[in-house]
Amino acid sequence: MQQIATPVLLDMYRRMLTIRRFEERCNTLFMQGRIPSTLHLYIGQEAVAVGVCANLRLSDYVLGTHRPHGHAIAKGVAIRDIMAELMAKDTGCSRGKAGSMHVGDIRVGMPPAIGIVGGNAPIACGMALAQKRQGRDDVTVCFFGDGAANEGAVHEAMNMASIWALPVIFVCENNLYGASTPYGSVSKLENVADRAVAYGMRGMIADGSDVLAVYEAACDAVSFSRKGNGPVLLECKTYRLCGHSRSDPLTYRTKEEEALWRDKEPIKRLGEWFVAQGLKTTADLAEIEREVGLAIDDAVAFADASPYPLPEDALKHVFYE
Amino acid sequence: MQQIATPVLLDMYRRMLTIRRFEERCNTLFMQGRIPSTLHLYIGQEAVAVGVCANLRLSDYVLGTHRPHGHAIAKGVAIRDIMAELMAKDTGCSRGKAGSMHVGDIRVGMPPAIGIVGGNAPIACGMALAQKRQGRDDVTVCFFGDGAANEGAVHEAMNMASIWALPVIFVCENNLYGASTPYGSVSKLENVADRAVAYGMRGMIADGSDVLAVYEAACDAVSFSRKGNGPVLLECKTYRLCGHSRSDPLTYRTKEEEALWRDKEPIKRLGEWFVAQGLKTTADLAEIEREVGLAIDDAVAFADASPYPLPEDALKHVFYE
Amino acid sequence: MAMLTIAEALREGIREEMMRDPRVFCLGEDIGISGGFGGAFTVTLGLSDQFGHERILDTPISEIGIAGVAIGAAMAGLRPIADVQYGDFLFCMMDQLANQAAKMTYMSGGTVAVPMVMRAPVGSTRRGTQHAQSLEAFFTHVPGLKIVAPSTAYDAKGLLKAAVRDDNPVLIFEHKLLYGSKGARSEKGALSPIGEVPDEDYIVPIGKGIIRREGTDVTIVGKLTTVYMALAAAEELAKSGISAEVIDPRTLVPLDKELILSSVRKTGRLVVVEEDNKTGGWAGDILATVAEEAFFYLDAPVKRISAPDTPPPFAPVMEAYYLPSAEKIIQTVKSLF
Amino acid sequence: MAMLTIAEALREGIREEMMRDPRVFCLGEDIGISGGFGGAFTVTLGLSDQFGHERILDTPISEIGIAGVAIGAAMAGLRPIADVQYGDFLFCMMDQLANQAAKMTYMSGGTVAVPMVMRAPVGSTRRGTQHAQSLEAFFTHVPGLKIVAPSTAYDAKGLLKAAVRDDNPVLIFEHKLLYGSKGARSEKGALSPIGEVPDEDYIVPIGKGIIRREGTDVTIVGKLTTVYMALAAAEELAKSGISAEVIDPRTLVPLDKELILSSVRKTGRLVVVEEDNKTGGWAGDILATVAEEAFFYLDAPVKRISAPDTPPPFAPVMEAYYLPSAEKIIQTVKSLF
Ligand SMILES: Cc1ncc(C[n+]2csc(CCOP(=O)(O)OP(=O)(O)O)c2C)c(N)n1
Ligand SMILES: Cc1ncc(C[n+]2csc(CCOP(=O)(O)OP(=O)(O)O)c2C)c(N)n1
Ligand SMILES: [Mg+2]
Ligand SMILES: [Mg+2]
Repeated sequence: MQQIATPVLLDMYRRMLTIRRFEERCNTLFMQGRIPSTLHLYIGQEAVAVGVCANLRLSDYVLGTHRPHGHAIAKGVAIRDIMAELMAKDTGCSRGKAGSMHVGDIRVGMPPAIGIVGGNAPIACGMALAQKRQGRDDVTVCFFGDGAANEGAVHEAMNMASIWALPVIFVCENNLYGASTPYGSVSKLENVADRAVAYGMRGMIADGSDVLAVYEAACDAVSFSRKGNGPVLLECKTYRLCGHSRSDPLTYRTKEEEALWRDKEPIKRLGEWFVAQGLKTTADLAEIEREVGLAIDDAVAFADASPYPLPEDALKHVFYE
Repeated sequence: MQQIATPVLLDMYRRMLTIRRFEERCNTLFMQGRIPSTLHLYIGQEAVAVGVCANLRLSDYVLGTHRPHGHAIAKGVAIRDIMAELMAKDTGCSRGKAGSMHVGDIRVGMPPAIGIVGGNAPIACGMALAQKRQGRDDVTVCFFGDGAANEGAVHEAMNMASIWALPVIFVCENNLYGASTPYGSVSKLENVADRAVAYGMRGMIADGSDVLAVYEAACDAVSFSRKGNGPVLLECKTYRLCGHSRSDPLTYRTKEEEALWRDKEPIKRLGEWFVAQGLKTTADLAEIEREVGLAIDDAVAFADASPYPLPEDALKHVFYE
Repeated sequence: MAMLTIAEALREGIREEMMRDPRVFCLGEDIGISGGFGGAFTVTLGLSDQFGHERILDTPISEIGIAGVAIGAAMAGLRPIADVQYGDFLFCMMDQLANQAAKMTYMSGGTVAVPMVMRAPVGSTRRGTQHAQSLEAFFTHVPGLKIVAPSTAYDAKGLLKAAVRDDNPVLIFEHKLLYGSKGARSEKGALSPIGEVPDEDYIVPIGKGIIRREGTDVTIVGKLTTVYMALAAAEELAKSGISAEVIDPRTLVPLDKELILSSVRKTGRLVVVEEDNKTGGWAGDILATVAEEAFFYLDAPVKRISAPDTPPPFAPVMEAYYLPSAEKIIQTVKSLF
Repeated sequence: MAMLTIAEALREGIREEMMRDPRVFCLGEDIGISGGFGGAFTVTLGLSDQFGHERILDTPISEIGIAGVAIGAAMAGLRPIADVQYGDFLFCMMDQLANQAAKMTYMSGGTVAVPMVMRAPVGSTRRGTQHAQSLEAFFTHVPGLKIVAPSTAYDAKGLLKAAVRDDNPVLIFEHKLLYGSKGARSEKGALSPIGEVPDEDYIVPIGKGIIRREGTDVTIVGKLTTVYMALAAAEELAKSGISAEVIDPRTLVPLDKELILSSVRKTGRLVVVEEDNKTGGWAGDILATVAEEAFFYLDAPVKRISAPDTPPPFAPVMEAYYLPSAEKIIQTVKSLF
């Protein structure tokens, strides 16, 4: 662990916290009716997006899912732009056209997230194919869930990535449930990563509650792919400490299970480690907390002050011009 | 090998020969313009359908592919009805509505074969689910190719069969090519059967040129599934000793490779084994040959004598009545 | 008689069919998990308690598989009711529905039946491009499928029961804003088409439309939510002395064409309203049929009110612009006089 | 000027675009295997010899993957030309095309381009239900896709080149009977639309239709093979003193609506001919548009000649009944006078 540079560690802490506080605020705004539609929150899984994306460059790509706020913030999409999108404003990262499930910003290497479960995997292969053909040593990260693993699209994509040795890192966020459905009831394998062998692909497993573990595994996977060795399937064991969407009563999970995972949740864990290692004091952490809070206030203020699109803007951007 | 009863052995020989001679005749009729459209012949692969189906009952199901004549004949669809269908007659097994790629006869447990590569696999799961729910100890066999293995539909189906322990035997006919595309260029696995582990499913491999080997493997697989142990993926290594469809010049394969497989082709092989074992003489085999020829003459005569559908019959059978 | 929402009416319909016929079962994602949602819109809530997890079968997230299993099970003697969480995901199973389910009977020369039901929620409810589409037109164009689209609780239950008893694949398009789902799963902007539903067994025959309001000057055809918009518009138009007849076909395939044609022969004017995209939509097809078959009765151009040719936008202000409304209907109708 | 078949014209178009722009590449099943077919209908035959197997990329049989790879590659700066062996398999990749490719630009607020081409052969050629469908209507109904359907060698090359240079997803529907594929891959009953194709670079602009024959009494709109049927019918009708104008829109989305409307304003009669199923077909949509927008110019009902609502049958005798023909056009046109 010590080999991770302190600024990187700090940045990961700050980003995880940003995701957490951002989403908590989203939830409040949603309850207040200021965010329309539905929300899939990432609370509890922050270490995955952050630990993976800390290994990426601007020219690397990230493909997000229906639960993409964490992916977007980790890849560097501005929280102002995300918040404005959620609040359906013209300054949103999709100009109010797409909402929560499709946040992204191609300028930082994240196209609109895909709301069709598993639908991003073949697209990731295409982006990676382009990276390879263009002679860039860039990679594409495709996030997907334990539930998505059973989609045909994911199968076709993994096989293609493997036979063509594409620089794709398939990051499976195994949070034990697809909506209300337990992973164990829809797969006979203990690990999603065990499917890698079916494609002659490298498979890896990381503790998704430990951002350092994710970082290290992703570091390995990314550099493996960057060097032209082909794709990797990296499974991160994680848990969503929130409902699947909107006001999910969470009655399909036990309180014990939740408590177990709450105990090892990634942000507190890294904070405690900082203190234990003597890298930061609790006061330092409180200062980060304050800064993050300000940034989120700023994002909300920005979104609030932004205009709505015009009704007839609906007609724009059907085609690229 | 000795434990396979002689009548079963003889029946398999006769069926393989029937498929072979039937298709040779089809090819001639196609060249003469008496069979419209296109044909995917099964020549060389006879041992697979026959070795597998010799283990089935009437109430078991078989799902065929775009190359289904062998599956149909092995499962017991009348060659008269198949020939009439190929010749677009009203007496055809689909009443002239569907042609070569969709032959079948639900009365003998084979619904219309599916021309969409891999598209039959999820349907097989549904049929097997029904068998299981109805308390029958029947099984469903789903034939598919090495090429089809890379379809998303097959992935979804195998996972479902496995988690629900459905009585499906997925029989992969690995004939080394999907149309002109070599298996090795579209998969990094030596064996399609190696994918079974990705579903926690039992995988098996058999020599698809040896009907006795196929029979034994299938016997094992079928009884395993019949007993409620769930699905099996059985890969049969085989070769198509003919073009992919119509007049395929076969310029994407080497003559050496073809010769190699021609040497071990299943019908001659079983015939020679009969003689070597003293079970049959060459004269006996010639008699079977003659009988098969007569049956095929009869099928052609039947088809020839049959009427075409009326033009407006096109409107019938869109819905079930 | 009970007063039920559409979600409840569907649930009761499923329950009764499952009690009546042991071959009937449900499958889909998150439909039966204990403590779960009962499907994306609560339609199957509680049914697994009554029927168990074999007959309310939770599936992996595998749309091709769901459709294929429904098809195969139907072919082999069961009567599946499959569920897709959002109609938009039908595209994932399009091959199974359009190439397999729809053509199986034909390919078998009439010998194989595929008595399956696929339920799909449609409609734009602020979820943006991939969770808001209306899929009807894609499927009315596939011969071999029957398509129904209930707009009332009575019809929802009656059509569902008819669909389960039909020997062919039937797609039920349900509108998210019409479910009347309660509690956590209720939808913003939802209508509340709570209605009387008989306690005794009944079906609404597939293929029979209904006149929701009689009128003499213009025929307005709607489906799902746009039936309600049409009724509101008709109410308003009556104040201006325009008598609008409102037709709800209920079944899209086979269409009760005669009901529409005879109405137009009487009124001389036709407006079709739907929330789907204009080009290639269902509305256009009704226009074409009327312009072909009742041309000489028409006093004015036939008109459709549809969404423009864009994906469904997310922002409510753009979504409102995109969707039809009573206001738009009124304007269009008035332009015909 | 060279005399080329459509298959050859497409091949030359691809070759020229690949030579002009290193970002262009092809992908699909069996398109480049040495000694193979050059795609199901020989369009890419020989191209892998010239450009190598990286730029003529043979794929596994994975339609979702093919579409997704094309989309992603396009988003990241390449210009893929993807191929599906039979249009019918588009259903397998429908989600990628309808939910992803078509909506990506919109979902990105106009910042992401998807400059991809998908080529799909359509049409009934005695292969039965799953290899014979016309898929155009399913895709004209998806906002965000451009759709072209060339009926001559000149247009095929020109539209293909325009499609490759377009920054949006373009579907090219090619008709199996029009390819003019030679040798082993030729089709029974094929037309031979061999035509002059310039040697120098040109494009046919997407969105521009063409009048194939001028006339004054009736407008006949066709696409792909039905353009030829319409021309044959017009020839015949002329003998009976009926002057038919034949329009080939060439692009289905965006449609050259004005060309059709102005023709109908002149002739007062419209017949649209296609080989797709009637209900929900493309023909109906043209009828609707004309009945909406040129109603007062019409002297007779608008008419469509389509296939009946059945899957494409296999037996030639039923297939002939199913398909449109010059004869059917003549009859329909005459019924309008
Ligand atoms: C193709 C498709 N099927 C179903 C859904 C509905 N849906 C949205 S999220 C979800 C669960 C996804 O589970 P998983 O992949 O494990 O991701 P998680 O939500 O746990 O992050 C489902 C079923 C969808 N969006 N797309
Ligand atoms: C979904 C789909 N994609 C492509 C095709 C075209 N096609 C027909 S057969 C074939 C090759 C199939 O290869 P394989 O599965 O190995 O079976 P084989 O032909 O070798 O028996 C292809 C690509 C198809 N029918 N369906
Ligand atoms: Mg999950
Ligand atoms: Mg093969």
